[in-house]
Formats: sequence, C-alpha cells, structure tokens
Amino acid sequence: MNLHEYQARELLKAAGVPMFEGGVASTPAEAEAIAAHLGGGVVVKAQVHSGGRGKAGGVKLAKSPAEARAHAEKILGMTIKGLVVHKVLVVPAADIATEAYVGLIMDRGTQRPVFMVSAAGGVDIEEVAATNPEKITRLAVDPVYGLLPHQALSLAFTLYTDIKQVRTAARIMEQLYQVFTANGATLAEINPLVTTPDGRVLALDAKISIDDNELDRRPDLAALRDESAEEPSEVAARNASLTFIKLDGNVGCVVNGAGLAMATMDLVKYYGGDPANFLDIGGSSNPDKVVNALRIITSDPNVKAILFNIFGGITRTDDVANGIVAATREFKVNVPIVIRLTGTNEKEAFRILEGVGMTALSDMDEAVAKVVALAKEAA
Amino acid sequence: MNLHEYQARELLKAAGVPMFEGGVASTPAEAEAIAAHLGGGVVVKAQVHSGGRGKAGGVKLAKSPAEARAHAEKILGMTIKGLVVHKVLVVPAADIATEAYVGLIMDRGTQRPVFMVSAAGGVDIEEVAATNPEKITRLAVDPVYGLLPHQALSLAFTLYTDIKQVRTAARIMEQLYQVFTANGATLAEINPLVTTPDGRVLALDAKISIDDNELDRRPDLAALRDESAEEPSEVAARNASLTFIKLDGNVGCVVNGAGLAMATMDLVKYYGGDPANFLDIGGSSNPDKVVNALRIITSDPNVKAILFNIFGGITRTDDVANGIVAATREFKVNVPIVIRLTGTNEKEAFRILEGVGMTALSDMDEAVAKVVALAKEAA
Amino acid sequence: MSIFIGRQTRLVVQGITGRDGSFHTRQMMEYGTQVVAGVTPGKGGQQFEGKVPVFNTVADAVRETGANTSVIYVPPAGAAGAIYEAADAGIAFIVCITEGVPVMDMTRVMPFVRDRGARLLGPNCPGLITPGESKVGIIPGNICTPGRVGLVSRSGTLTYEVVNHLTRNGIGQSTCVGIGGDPIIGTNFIDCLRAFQDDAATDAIVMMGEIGGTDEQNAADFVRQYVTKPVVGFIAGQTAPKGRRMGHAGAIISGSSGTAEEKMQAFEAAGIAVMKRPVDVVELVKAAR
Amino acid sequence: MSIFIGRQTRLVVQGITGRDGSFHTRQMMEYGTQVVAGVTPGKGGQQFEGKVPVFNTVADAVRETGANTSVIYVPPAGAAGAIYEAADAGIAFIVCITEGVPVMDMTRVMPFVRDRGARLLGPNCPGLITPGESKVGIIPGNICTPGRVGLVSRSGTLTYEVVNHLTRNGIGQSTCVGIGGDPIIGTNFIDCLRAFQDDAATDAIVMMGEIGGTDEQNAADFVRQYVTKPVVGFIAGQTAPKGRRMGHAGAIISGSSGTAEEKMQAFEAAGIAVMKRPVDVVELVKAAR
Repeated sequence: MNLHEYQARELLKAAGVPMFEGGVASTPAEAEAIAAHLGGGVVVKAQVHSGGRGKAGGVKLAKSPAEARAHAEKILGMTIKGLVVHKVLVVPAADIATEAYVGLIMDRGTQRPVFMVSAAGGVDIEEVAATNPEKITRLAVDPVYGLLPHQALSLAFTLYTDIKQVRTAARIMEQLYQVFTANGATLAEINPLVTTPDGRVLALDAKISIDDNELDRRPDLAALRDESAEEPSEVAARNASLTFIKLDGNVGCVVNGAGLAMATMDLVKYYGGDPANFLDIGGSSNPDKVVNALRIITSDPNVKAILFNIFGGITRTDDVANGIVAATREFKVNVPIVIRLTGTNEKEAFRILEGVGMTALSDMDEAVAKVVALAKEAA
Repeated sequence: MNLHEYQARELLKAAGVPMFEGGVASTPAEAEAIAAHLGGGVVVKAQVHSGGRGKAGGVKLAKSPAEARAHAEKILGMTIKGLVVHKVLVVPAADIATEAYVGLIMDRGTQRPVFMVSAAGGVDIEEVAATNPEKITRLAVDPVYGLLPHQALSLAFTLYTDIKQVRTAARIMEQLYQVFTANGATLAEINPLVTTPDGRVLALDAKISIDDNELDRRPDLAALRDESAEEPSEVAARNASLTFIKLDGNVGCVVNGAGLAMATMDLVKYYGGDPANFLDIGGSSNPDKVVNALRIITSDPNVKAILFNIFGGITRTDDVANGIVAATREFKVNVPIVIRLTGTNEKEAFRILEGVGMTALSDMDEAVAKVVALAKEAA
Repeated sequence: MSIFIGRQTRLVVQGITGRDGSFHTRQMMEYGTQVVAGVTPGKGGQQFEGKVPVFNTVADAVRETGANTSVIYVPPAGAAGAIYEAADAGIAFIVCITEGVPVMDMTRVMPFVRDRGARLLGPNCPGLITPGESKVGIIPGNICTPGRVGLVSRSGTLTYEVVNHLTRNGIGQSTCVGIGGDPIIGTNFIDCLRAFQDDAATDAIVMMGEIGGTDEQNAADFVRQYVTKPVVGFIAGQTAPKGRRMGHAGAIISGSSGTAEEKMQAFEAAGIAVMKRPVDVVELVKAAR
Repeated sequence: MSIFIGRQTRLVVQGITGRDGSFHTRQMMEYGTQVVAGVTPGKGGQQFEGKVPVFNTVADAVRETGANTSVIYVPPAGAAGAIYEAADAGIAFIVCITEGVPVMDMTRVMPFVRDRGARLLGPNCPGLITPGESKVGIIPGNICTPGRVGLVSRSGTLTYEVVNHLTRNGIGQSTCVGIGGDPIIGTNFIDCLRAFQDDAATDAIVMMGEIGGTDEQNAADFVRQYVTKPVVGFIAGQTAPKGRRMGHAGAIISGSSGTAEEKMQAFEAAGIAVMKRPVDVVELVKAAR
C-alpha cells in the first residue's frame, strides 16, 4: 500500500525527521490559507499515488497565497495517470543548497532492508542507478541488530563533510530505519534530502510503501488507505479479500493463485483474446468470495465473457461451485461463463454445478479457447 | 539501583501486566483513604529496599480502613534493617488460589537475560533454588531476538494447564521481558504471580533493579531514586560520582579502583585494623572528587585515621595530590592522613604534596600498617 | 530418492486442529505421509483422528515422537512464531503454508532458521510432494505420480496445472516443490536446482517462474554454471502490465528488471527450454530426455 | 611470544582526540606500541601529534593502515557503538577501556563480536601489556618488565599493585591482562588461562579475582582440568559485607555463591597457590617455579 506524500511526512515527522512545515488542503481556499500561514513562496503538490507528478503539472510554485489558491484550483480534480487528485500538499518553496537521496527498500536478494544513499538526489534514483551506479552507496542492514550508529554515520559521510550535517543526516537515517521497521514498510525514501544555504539538513519529499501483510495487525496503518485515490473496482475487490487489477480487455478471469492467474491471462492472449482483469481469489476460498468476484467482474461493461479457472489445492472446488451457484441466484449474470475446475473436491463441485444445470470443463486450454471464442462472438 | 515495590508495579502496569489496584501512602490518613477507596480487606506494606519486610513487621493485613490507618501509623517511621520506612503500599487483600514465581535476571554466565519460573512461588526463590532446584525452570533469552512467543508459552505451560491462564501468563512474561530490556534492568521479578479462585492471573508483588550504568542516559529512571531510603553519606558519595559503602570500622579508606579498594580493606584487617568504609574514586579522577571523598569520610565520627591508596593508571596521582591539598585548604581534617601514591605522574604528585609539607609513601603494606597504628593510637 | 522429503519424513503439523490444518492433515495421512504429531497449544494430550498425538509445543512433539519435519497451517499473526518454534525445537525442515506473513517478520526469521541449521520452505507456498512417498503441504496428491522429473515453482496452482499435464502424459515426478511467491522465502530456485542436480532419482527439471525480481535470472546463471541435467522453464505474467503487482510481490530493488521477456531470455541464454503455455511442458520434457 | 598483543599489533585508537584517549595514546606511543591510526568522526584527515593519521571511521583506518587491534576510549554512551564499529571493520582484537557501559548493550554486542570472529577485552578494563613490546590501554608501562609470568585480573589498579611487586623483585611478565569487573565481558579468566597455557613464553600464571559471581570457581575448574603451568591466585573482598555491591558488579544469578572464602577454597582445591596479601605474589611465584 502506497502512502501519500503528506502521510509519509507525518510518519517521518513523528519519528523526529526535520522538515519544512506544511499543510494538506482539499480545497483552493484551504491551500490559500496554508500558504498565507506559511508566508513567502510555496509549492502546491498533487497527492496521488503516481510518479511524474511534476511533468503532469501536479507540482506548481506559487509566489503568493492567491497564486497558491489558483494553482490548487487547477490541480485539485485533475487526473494524473488515471488517478483523480483530491488533496494537495502546500509547503514552503525552499532555498536549497544541495539535494541528496536517502532510500530504504526491502531487498529480496539479501533478505534485508537495504539503504540506498546518493549525493545525486532530487532526480529519479532509478535513472541514477542505471546511468551512474557508482554514485549510489548501498548498505544491507542486519535486521536483528538494526542500523548501527557507525553504519548511519558512514552513510552520512558519503553525503556531507561538515560533521554537524553528517550527524544530522545519520540521525535522519536512523529515524528513517525506525519508521521503516516500525511500520512494516517495503520502501521508505526521502528525495531530496536537502541542505539549506544556512547549513540545515531537512527532508523535502518523502515516499513510503507499506507491506500489505502488515495491515491486518496494524489498523492504524490500514486507516491511512485513501480509497478515493484508487480504482473503485479494486477497492471493492480488496474489501472482499480478492486481489484484483482492472485491465482493458473483455475476458473476465476468476482464478485461484497469482501464478495461475497470470498464466491464464497469458493463455487468453495466446488464444487471441484480451483479459479484462487479473483476479486471484486466494488460498482459503469460501463461497462469498466467489460471489464478490463475480459481482466485481460483471460490473465492468467491457466484459463479454467470464472464465473461471480453478485448480483446487487449499481452495476447495466445491466452495467455488457453491459460490457460482449462489451468485447466479443473487444477481443476473448477462454474459456467458466458462468454468474450469479440477483438484480438491472436484467431484462434489461438478455435482453441485450439474445440480443447477451448469457444466464445467477440466482442461485449461480448452476452457480458455472457449471463453475467448464466446467473448469474440459477443463483441 | 533498586526500585520500590510501588515503582516496580507502575512500570509493569504501564506495560500491561494485570494486577490489583492499590495506592501509595506517606501518612496514615492517606493509607486509610486508599483502603476506604479499595473497600474490603487490604494489606499495608512498608516500602524499603530490603528483604524480610514481613518478618520485620512491615507487612500487615487490615480488615477495615481504620485498621489500615493503625497499621500505617506503626509501619511509617519504623526501621527495617537500618532503613526508615517513609511510604507504605496499600493493596487489596487478595483471594488467592495459587502462587507462582516469575523472575528475569541478567546472567553473567550466559551473558543473557535468564528467566527463572517456578510454580512454587510466594516464598524466597533462593530457598527454592537451594532446596528444590528442579522446581525452577530456566530459560536464557537470546537478546538479539528477544523473548519469542513459543518460549513465553513454554514457560507458562510449566505454571498452568488451563490454556487461558497459560496465554495470560505468557503475555505477562513478554511484558516483564519488555520492562526488563526497555529499562536496563538487572532483575525484574513478580513474586508471587497469583491465580484467583475465579481463574484470573495477576501480579501481586514486584521487584525491579536497574543497572546503574543506565541512569546517565535515562533521566526518567534516575528520577525514581528515593534518596530518603538510603544512607545519607552514600547518597552524598554517589552525587559526587564516588562509589562508597559505609562500614563500622575506624580506618577511612580512599582508593582508586574497586579491586584495590577491597584489597586495601582486606589488608587493613590483615594488619589488625577495621575499615570504616569502601570508597572507590573511580577511573578518571579529578581533584574535586578527592575533596568530596575526604568530606564524606571525615563526616563519619568513627573515623580515626584516613588512608589514601592510589595506584595511578588512568587516574593521575597529581590530580589526587591536588585534591588532597585543596581539601585541607577548604576544611579542617582532624584525623591523621596516610598517603600512598604510585603510578601515573607520581613525581609531580610527590612534588605537590611536598609543596604543602605533606609526605607520601610508595608501599601499600607500609602505608596500611601505618594507618592502622595511627587509628589505634587515636582510639 | 527425492529431495527434502521422502519415506524418512516424520511430520509434525503445527495448527493441526484448525480448519485448514485438519483438512490437509487428513489428506496427507491418506496420501501416506508419516504424520507423527500435531501441535495446538492447550490441546496437548488429545488425539487427532484417534491416531495422531497432539502436543502443546513442538519441543514436546519432537521429544515424544522424533518428528524431523514440520508443516505450518497457523494464521499469519502466528506464522513467524511457529517457524521460530520449529527451528528452536530442532526441526530440520520446516514448511510454512501460511499466506500473508509480514515481510518484516521474515527478515528476522531467516537468520534464526539459518543459525539453527534448519531449512525453511515458504512461507505462502503449497509445500512439496515426493509422489508415492510423502506429501507435506497442500499439493493434491492425486495429480502426481512417481517418476524422474523434478519440479520447482514460485506459484501454487500453476504447479498443479503443470504437474497434472505431466502425470496425464505418463511423466512421473521425483519431487515437486512450491517455493512460494513472497519476497523473502526460505528456499529458492537455486536451492532446489542444486538439490535436484545432486539427486540420483531426478533426470530432468521443470522450473516455473514469474515476473518480478531477479530470482529467475540468478537461477538461470546457476543452471548455466552447475546444472548438467536438462531444464525446462516457464514464466507467468507475459501479459501483465508494468508497475502493477500481480498478487505475488513483484520487482522491488532491481528497477527495470523483472519482466517476463528478460527472464525468458535469461532462460534461453542458459540453455533452458522455454514453454509458451503450461501444456507445452509435456513436449519439452519429452524432448529433453 | 605473548598473548593477544605483541610486536605485530597495529593499533587504532577510537576516541584518540578525547581527554583520556589523547593522554593514553601518547603513553602508548612512548611505550613503543605501534599506534597506526586514530578515529574521531569529523576529524578525518588530521594528524595526532603530527604522526598518527586520524580517520572518520574505523573502516577507513583499517583500509588505509592495516590496523588489526583497536582500543576504545569513547564515553559510555558511544562505547557499544564503537565496539560494533571495530568488529564490523574486521578488527580482530578490540580493547574497551570505557567504564559505565550499560549491561543491556553488552548482551547484544557480544554475539555481534563473536559472529565476526573478533575478540573483545573489557569493557571497563585497564587493557593489557606485553612488556617491552606493546601496551594497549592504561596499564602504566614503567611498572612492568619483560619476563615469563602471565597475569590476568578482574581489577585494574590491583593488577598494577601486583605487577609492581613482581617487577621490583626481578620477576618479569609475558603479558598482563586486565579483564575488567563488569558482569558481561568479552574475555574471561578461562580465555586468558587457555592462552597462557598455550603460550610458549609463559611459565607461570597469576590470577587476580574478586568476590561475586562464579567466574573464579569456573576458572579453578579449568585450571584443574587443563592447566599444567603453576598458578598463583588472589581474591579481593575477604572483608566485604554480604549483600552489598563493592564497586564492580557482584553475584547475580547464583544466590549464595560468590564469597571470597568459597573462591579461595576453589582455588586451593584446584592446586592454585593462594595469596593472603598482594605482596605475597612474590614468594608464591618464586616457590612455584
């Protein structure tokens, strides 16, 4: 789960990271009031889960509160990469001497949180990584000991020479690490970490992503989710414990398991079709999940045919069959459904479907070829 | 540093350990009010840093608030093992089904915090350790991982069979471990951990000792020190960064280093004398420490002669000499002083002392024999 | 022979009395797995299905039954704790089926498990099966058949799909291992490739990868350098849009790397025969032998 | 020969620019110790006494100077961090002079140091000296003289007292080690006894113990089982009252054990000659040889 910049700022601020004061506005009037309170020039920044906000016109400099209001007027409601802007962050236009990058990411390879630090900040770090990898210092932190003081100091020495700035930056890295581990982040970055002409070290922009698996035990973090910033069908899916990603095709897919779901999409494409979504009903299925999955998929007007591809393991195919039956009783499905079921309790599942006059297939290729053909017919 | 029972209770309570409500009283009227508020029978318990409070009459059962007041009247101001009682803890007289012991100690051998848990609680655990060691379960906790859930559960299973009680006890052990590590304790124990007839698990009495080395970085813990519960000369010594323990003899000792200080006391005894104190001026001495040391020792009317035994290493003997000179200028010392100095900067030290007409010896046995003789003369 | 499990496996089931745990324990017992113990705190002393003793702790189970392998079906909140417990009790091979274990927990679990010389499979994995001998986890036994092809996969149900094709076409398996799609897992492709390479009962290897990360590229490197047995590979997610996480955790540190194209190229460069569809496994394995 | 330090020692001083650090660095340099580097963050690039380069980090110092031993004079709040840094930089032998290091810090420092294969001496110790070759710490060099008696002590100044007696009476020392009186220390009596037993340049061993804990009893056991060289022992605190902590940390877990009587009995039972006074060391060592 990605946090908004203003949410990331709040977590870092609570941990003691020094940063410019600022405020979040949902209306132009609020933006103007914050700008007036801050005094001087401000930056008005769109709060959406997307990179390239600046290029899209979502980040604007304002010399006066009135100008801040005007910018907020334009930015609020605009669409950046398909996401509508509902909030803007208003922060002082900083007088900047240097810009550095400080990031912390959960690394699969070392199985540890890894710091990436570069004096070349303020730009896309992936670009620096691609073009000037030697400008990035990496440090894998042993999670049982945490970031040790000398490690933080060594990283900070790669950014600054002045010992006061070095110590401040080291403390910021310790605070960033603390925020990262205490909140189960997969990414936490400050970009840029700036110095001002008078020598202060401050975080200017922040980005934090939280491991979705943390949210069950951390209602405080779960509450940070901004559903208004997401695709409504994906929100509905998540609330039904489904993993769902909307795509542009017309073949709705209901699959158990992420790998099989991707392979199913690939096979739809292979047979000349176009998947309308990725949808994984997960491991421990129950009939309700299936009902919800069908409800979400059928609400997409592009969908012309629906494929169930279920290979039972921990998922019981009889649960899925019961869910299909329940769904078709609860609401009308106007597009054809092709059902492929095999594995755990498959005999029972076939019996259930036959009981309501539905049939199921056992072969994945056969089912995919069939659903693609049906979608084409309907299109 | 030992905490009072009521202070230990507060730390455990803040960590979530379930316990009976209670209150601390400094006057009989306060004790009566707390008892009235609690209702029913109460126990009035002297708050002193000493074992055997019960045997000394410092723990009394009261059936009514009036009786609680009467008990508090007797207990407040009484002396237990040389310590005056300034506060009493008033807690409900609990209806107890079982009593267990749960303790956590910093163990030199394993270099880890070690749990000691026994279903035979409510009594002196050292006695259980001596007579029925098999009744105590020990577990050394790996401090880099902390107490793991299954370890807490395993310990709890040695106390109870009912899974609800087991889970509560396991949680209490996790909380106790948390209090232990978060506060730099060397000892944290709940004795007894009780069950009530209706099945609740609660901590009845608690004891916590804090590593003195933690206090510099933890002013919140340092503030828990109750100087009224200590020997005034020891308080003065500590505030002057000296390690001082008052004894009953008449030879005052000022030594650098704990080992040499003990060996000096042993040697005083060997030569037929009796040490008046243990006093270690520590490693990085400065003249002020010496002035304070002399002030504390001379304030003991038993002291008939004073021995300085300083072997310079990180301690500079010239600092000590300067301190002796400064002290004798600041206040009058009415007993003879025998000075033994050797090691770092000893030539300078001898020169300083000679400058004010004092002499020093180089040999420890000679100095000790001399001071013992002087003390005998004066006695 | 086989890898990780076989007739010698003596299994303790952590969470044996839960919904999933009891269901799959019955399935494992039916399949012939030696389930010697179960663990549910507070249910120590009971019998599961009148046959398997239940203990309060894994340590008790190991002491009383000599269990050497454990499988974990407890909910996510307790999964890391269950792994610690198994490793601490001396279990040498730990299989964690549980989905949704916080990644931060795993960063601390892994060094603990390694320090105790144990191997972890998972979390969030379907387990493994050595057909005809033992199954640990949730892979349906009926779709497998004994044979000489080793299979390793990041996905659960996709594994079943491929195994099913093999079995229906008379190609048996030595061991099928689902390593799981989580960012931090105990046993990876390379561990399994090494074990299959060293396993006298395995003639060929099928490797099922996905988009995201660089594990498949690293595995391809390993194949090029160390594996002499034929390897057939698949990458799921060829049609997945960039920048979205498709259920399993995707690319995190490696920036642009992690696409299906890249991975399939790495496979081909390492001499791994690449399937286009799951069903292709049959022809490619036949051709490889 | 000698134990732990000698002519091969290349020392980095952590906290070289502090009051104690600079004072004792000069003393070590005068004694002939090869002080190759100092560390004070922010003073990298400076020279100490115009001779010793100062670095921002221990890693820099090791890379530039090949330091293999470090000595720590930083204040208590930074001492644990300094030990981590030295071990992380590959320093093999770390001597921590600092007094007042929280015990809780040490519980985590010790496994870290051990995992990196390093040895820690201290904290809260006077360091050690191999007379005529190298001194690391604060033991006054002028009281020592080269010879064949190894000395190990829990205390600082008491060590000086005993070494002084030896030197004045013409008995030289191979190495004198102060292990410190803290509850958790990196190198204990047994480590030193083993090293002296294995050291061809040591003929006899002097061991200076204190009341509290069971380290001396364990050491006596070790002497009985493994040490063939003569050992002379002392226990400070014969007159200390029970239940009070005499400066150094006393008995913690072992209840009644830790008295001087007990320890002296353990020494005698192990064939260790026991001194009554520090000065007795001279006659007992002479008699033992």
